[in-house]
Amino acid sequence: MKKWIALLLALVMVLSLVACSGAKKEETAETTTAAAAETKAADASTTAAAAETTAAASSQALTIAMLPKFKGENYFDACKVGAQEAVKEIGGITFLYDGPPQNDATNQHQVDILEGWIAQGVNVIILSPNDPDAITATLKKAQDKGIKVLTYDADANDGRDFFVNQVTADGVATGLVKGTADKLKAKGYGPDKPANIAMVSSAETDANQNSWIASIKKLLATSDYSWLKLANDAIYYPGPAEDKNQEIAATLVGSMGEGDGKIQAVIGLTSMATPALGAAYESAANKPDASKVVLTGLATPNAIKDYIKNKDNPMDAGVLWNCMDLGYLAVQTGYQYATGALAKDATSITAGRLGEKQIKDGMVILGDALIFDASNVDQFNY
Amino acid sequence: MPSEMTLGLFVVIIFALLCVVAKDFGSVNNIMSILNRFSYILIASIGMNIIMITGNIDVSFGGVISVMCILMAFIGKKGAPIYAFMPAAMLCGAILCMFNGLLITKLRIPAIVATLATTQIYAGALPLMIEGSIYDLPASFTWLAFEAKVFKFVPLSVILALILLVIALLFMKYSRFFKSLYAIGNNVKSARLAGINVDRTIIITYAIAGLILGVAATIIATAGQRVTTTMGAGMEMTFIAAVVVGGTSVTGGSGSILGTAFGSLLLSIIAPALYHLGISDSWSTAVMGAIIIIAVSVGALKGVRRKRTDRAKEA
Amino acid sequence: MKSKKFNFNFALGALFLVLFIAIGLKTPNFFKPDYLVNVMLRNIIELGMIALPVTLVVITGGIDLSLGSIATLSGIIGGMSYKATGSGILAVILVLLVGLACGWFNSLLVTKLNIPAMVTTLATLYLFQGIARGITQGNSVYAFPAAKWLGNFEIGSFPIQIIFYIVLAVFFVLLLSRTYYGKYLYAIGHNEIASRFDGINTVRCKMIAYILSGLMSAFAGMIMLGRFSSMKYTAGDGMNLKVVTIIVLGGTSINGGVGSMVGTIIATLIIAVLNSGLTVLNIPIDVQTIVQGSVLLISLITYAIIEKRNLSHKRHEVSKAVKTA
Amino acid sequence: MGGQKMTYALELKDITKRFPGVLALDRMSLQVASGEVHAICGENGAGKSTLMKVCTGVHQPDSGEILLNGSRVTFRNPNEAYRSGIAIMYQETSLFEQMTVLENMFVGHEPRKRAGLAKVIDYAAEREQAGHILELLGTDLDMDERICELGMAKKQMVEIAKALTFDAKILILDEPTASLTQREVDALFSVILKLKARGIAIAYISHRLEEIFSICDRVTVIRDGKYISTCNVSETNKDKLVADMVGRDIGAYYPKETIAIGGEVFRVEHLKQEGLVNDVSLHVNKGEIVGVAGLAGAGRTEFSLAACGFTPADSGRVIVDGKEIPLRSVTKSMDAGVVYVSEDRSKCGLVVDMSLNDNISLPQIKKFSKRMFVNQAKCRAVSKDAIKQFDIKAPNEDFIVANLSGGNQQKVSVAKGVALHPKVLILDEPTRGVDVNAKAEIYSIISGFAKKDLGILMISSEMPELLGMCDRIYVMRDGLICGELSRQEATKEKILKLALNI
Repeated sequence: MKKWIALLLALVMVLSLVACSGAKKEETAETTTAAAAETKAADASTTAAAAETTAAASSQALTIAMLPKFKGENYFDACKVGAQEAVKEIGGITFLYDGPPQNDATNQHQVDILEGWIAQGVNVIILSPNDPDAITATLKKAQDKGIKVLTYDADANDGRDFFVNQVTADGVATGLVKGTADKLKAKGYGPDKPANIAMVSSAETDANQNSWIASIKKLLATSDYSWLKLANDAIYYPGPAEDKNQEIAATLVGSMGEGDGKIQAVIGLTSMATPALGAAYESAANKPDASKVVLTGLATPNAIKDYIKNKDNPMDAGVLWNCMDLGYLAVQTGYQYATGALAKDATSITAGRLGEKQIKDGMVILGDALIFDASNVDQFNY
Repeated sequence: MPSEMTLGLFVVIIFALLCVVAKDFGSVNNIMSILNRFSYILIASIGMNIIMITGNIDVSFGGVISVMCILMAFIGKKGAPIYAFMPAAMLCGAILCMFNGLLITKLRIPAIVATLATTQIYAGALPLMIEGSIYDLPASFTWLAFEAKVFKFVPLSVILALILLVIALLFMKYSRFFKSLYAIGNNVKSARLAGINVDRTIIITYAIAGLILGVAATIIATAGQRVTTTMGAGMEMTFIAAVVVGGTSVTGGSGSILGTAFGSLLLSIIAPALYHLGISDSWSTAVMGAIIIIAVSVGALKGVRRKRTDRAKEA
Repeated sequence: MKSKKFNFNFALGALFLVLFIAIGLKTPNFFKPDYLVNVMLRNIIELGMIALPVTLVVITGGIDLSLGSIATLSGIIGGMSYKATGSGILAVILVLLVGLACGWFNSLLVTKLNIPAMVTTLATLYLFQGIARGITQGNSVYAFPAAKWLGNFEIGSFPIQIIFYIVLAVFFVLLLSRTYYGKYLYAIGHNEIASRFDGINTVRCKMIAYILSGLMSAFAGMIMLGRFSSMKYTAGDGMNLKVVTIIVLGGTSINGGVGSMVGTIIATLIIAVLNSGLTVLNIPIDVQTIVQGSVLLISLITYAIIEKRNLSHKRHEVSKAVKTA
Repeated sequence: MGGQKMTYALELKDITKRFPGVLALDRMSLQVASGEVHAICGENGAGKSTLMKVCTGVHQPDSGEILLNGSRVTFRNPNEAYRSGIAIMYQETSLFEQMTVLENMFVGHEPRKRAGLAKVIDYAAEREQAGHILELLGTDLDMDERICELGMAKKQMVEIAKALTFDAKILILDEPTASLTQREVDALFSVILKLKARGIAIAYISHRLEEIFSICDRVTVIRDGKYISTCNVSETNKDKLVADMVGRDIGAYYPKETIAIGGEVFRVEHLKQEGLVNDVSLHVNKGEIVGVAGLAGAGRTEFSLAACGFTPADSGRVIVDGKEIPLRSVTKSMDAGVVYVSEDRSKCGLVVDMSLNDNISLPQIKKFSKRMFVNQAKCRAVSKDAIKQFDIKAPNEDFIVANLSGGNQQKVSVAKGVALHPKVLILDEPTRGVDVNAKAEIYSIISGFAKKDLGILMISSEMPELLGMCDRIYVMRDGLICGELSRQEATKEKILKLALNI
């Protein structure tokens, strides 16, 4: 009896250790970018590196940890690729990457991960918070420990040194609204024939989506877009989960069409929602007349290129920035700031292949939104 | 069976009412998207139902679905047609669920705990295999959702579900095996006395459920051009709800596929109904939870009353 | 039985040490007191706290899967009420009341309607979470002073909630092992009918257990709210599994009747080591999920085998007894 | 059937079966020929049901052999027995509550027909068969009704019907009429005769003598698991049978001591519980041992459960020491000093997986606690001297009860009750499933209590112990007290006749 317990509980332990080592393999795989630059560091476990960095923060051996809103979605994956590119370019950096699962992208998960990183003393944390207020406490804690904190993609309300912003809220807003308006005009709508629009956001707490919505509403209030009606504040928050997005998209597409009671244009504000809209249209039972409705939104080109190229699909343009560059810029900024090459009050940064970038009160701006359609969608591969 | 029919009537009435109060609810598009959702809920619920009739349960359905979705995406990415990846998924489902069955019968681990554990393992293993999602899937993958329409507007998935429903009904009626499920659910001891190999039956039941689940997973996976590692997360509750609402007793031994069908329909209406009534989707979870509890309690109360009448009858 | 249990907890303790040292050697970081206190211990407190009363529930042969949702719902209601009224005391009272009500509701369905605990709490898990989601419309709710204090206040870099946990742990150890209520629970778990024949009010005993677990879940919810300074309706997801894992690993039989509070506490530490260890090794949280599930599964299997052995052991003894008779 | 020379359809040779603590069957033998109805009778617990369970593979005999038509067989499970043509109708129904009569009759062996590739259940055939059987039984059972909707009698009928669906060569009926109305009994008998005519061998277990005399050809009497006698019904009479059934000479091991009977301590008036207890009134005096005799299902246990508040009585009064105690409250009646020791140790009497100490202290552990904290020392003290007083064979008070022998377990469950210092002790089958020596000890313990001025109500199906121990004996039938006998006037025959209503 005693033997049994000892034996099988030992099994538990073995298993957990196996899990560790198993996972460590892929961890090293992630850091090979760093390892490649270093000599004989190929098998240096990240943790060892972490340990030594805590000893000498100022030395070349930096640990940069990146935390997306959630893992496993190609927008953030693309950012990660860019980040790794930068890591490789600079060299001598240990790069950690982890995040909540897509169906549970919560502040709580992020805090859990952060506390781990803080406690083992990484040098730089680059994150995209799920909740701009809730996260600040933890971020401040990190800063107190001398960790450089940057946000990317979405900002935190406090506790960060820099916000690497893909594009200003107004940039996104104009991109989306203008795009939509032009398409609608082309389909015969206009000041004389107003159109109802709806928007699909992510979770209610996402800072960037909310800031975009704000400036979109501002735009809609202006005279040139006043004919775009956000019918009874039709903004939906399915969160990042795939099935929820599909569900709401299907329902929305179902109520699209011509006429006052219907919706003429839907804008996806996340790289989950927009493809879901395209798919929903494809699978709709009797498709609303493509020449009367418009689908558009933020998305990675790959995710919606088929819909854009497909003539009968009313989704013929998407809006995005270059996510890879975003990741790249974030790491560059973090690195330069950590090594002191970049001052807190700098007004510009030379970020490797991206060249000179503006910094406005702690906000590094990547550039303008890029609008892609059938003509140029194939140029991008992310 | 009157109870299912009352449920059916109830659902139909609700449906009718919604069509009246909420314009657009009755629109072809809406009904079809409801039916599409209905189709996979129904298919999966049939699997859940046969398991619950034996007095067991499987909460790992969600995790298993996620696994199958990724598997299909893997195969489908290279342009493999549906008749290639669907069977693969079904096989995979059968194996995973069978494993649950083994844990439950051979090691006597309560079904819900065993499957809770396997859920975590399945759900956790996926993100290690692939970084999150498989996207940019070819048209051959999304064929079922995008192209396959009967009479240009009825999704094939719905037909698929209805066919499966009929098959299930036939088996429940005419197969000795499925009759024995009820016996097990009623009284394992007597079932053994009647010469039924209880353990084997339960394991097979789980395998069958997994097999059917593969079809449901196909419908879920092919809904878009991207498959993520969390496609099925949390869905099991919907299925359990559908079965319980359908009148299957949670302690096993009773219940009918037909009831489950109506239950699935009711559950697939909730979200769109809330939308069309202008109620926030946020309430859908609560509504579903409430529906389950009401359904279970009603069943339990019936049981209590029966006990009373029993004692009277013994007189 | 006693001696066996002792061996068992001993084995658990050994396992804890082995894991602790193994991980520590892999990464010196792990031994940093700051890490041990602020990550290893601090992060497990909520689970550990809930595991205490739920152990009682499991010993009666029941289970509570809704604890995560109870924690979230009560925390959220507390936060909202504070935002609305600005009264901290009211918030705290509400949190506990909600927990109490939820637990009471569970116990009602289980004891009065005789709905299997698994199903009841699976459904209420859904209901409570749904309500939390509905009333917040999916938004985060932010911490109120009392919660902040519980979650972050430190007595000389020693988090307050750990002290709370220690106090509660002692309380529950005594409750289960020293009071007649504890004995009753074991009796109910082994043989409810016989317990009733001994004049035990089985219904009331079970109800108390569920209500306690509701109450503790609410308290833990408050700590969580403070620690994360905000809470969303999904905050409690997967907690039930983690708690069940702790309890089962701690040697409490999922079929009721067998188990010890000390075991649960040691198991809590083991899970703490595993989680924080995997974090410090920079292993993605997905793996932690797997380990979570595997630990539960393997411990279940272990006990399944042990129980089989005990049974045969018993038969052997009986036949001996018969021969002597 | 029946080969060239005389072989029996079913023959048992020297079957021995032990259960923990008891010798259930002791070199038991039995022969049943095809086309005869063979009665097997004996007191409760004589081993009739065990014998039948051995025949149907539920239990495997420790020694001895079973012959079918002269050839030796062994059944590893009930299924094998079914397949070789032995069908049984159990005393306790083993039906599927949520399923219909039809489904219950055929579970596991539904008739099937080919339909294309698959073999499907042939409902037509099933219904036809079922129709025949129900017709044969002459009952008005609706085959589409769910079992849970049926009353006890009809459930019995279903059991019989179920047994008939196997085209059995040997049919065992275990107390088939226990809860049947006269009409149904007549129907059943006509069925039995039909079956008999078909050359089916029928083993008919019953202690209702009049039934035996009306339909059986031969009768075998068993007592304490031993074979006593077999004879043609035509050549015997009731008194002879009764004598055989109770025959044991009441050994000196009834340490009955004459004690001055004190005043009344326990009185029950007009206790009623729908369908189970129809108006029972009785009383017990200090130092008196009062027996309650009756057949299984006479409502004795039901009565005591209701009297102690375990099951809700509909009406009546319970008075202890002149104070009326409320019905339906276990704790109140316990506090008032009424203690019930259940007949079913493992299910209701003891928490077998817990230690002696726990079991003995459980009912009063609350009293041993200060502010909820248990005074372990007190508990141990109590259980220690209980072990001493009852001389329970256990190494220490932490020993797990399940590992004790049946006799010792029984002592524990009595000890547990006594530890409460009751005024009234209701012992339900205090010596069931206990071997002879243990019995003797328990008897001496009981008379020990009487000396301590306890009132003792002893429910028992064992005539000798009633006669040996009791000052007064009530006889119950159909939930009614149908007779009261003083120690002087009581005899086995009188009691049995009252109980059998002959």
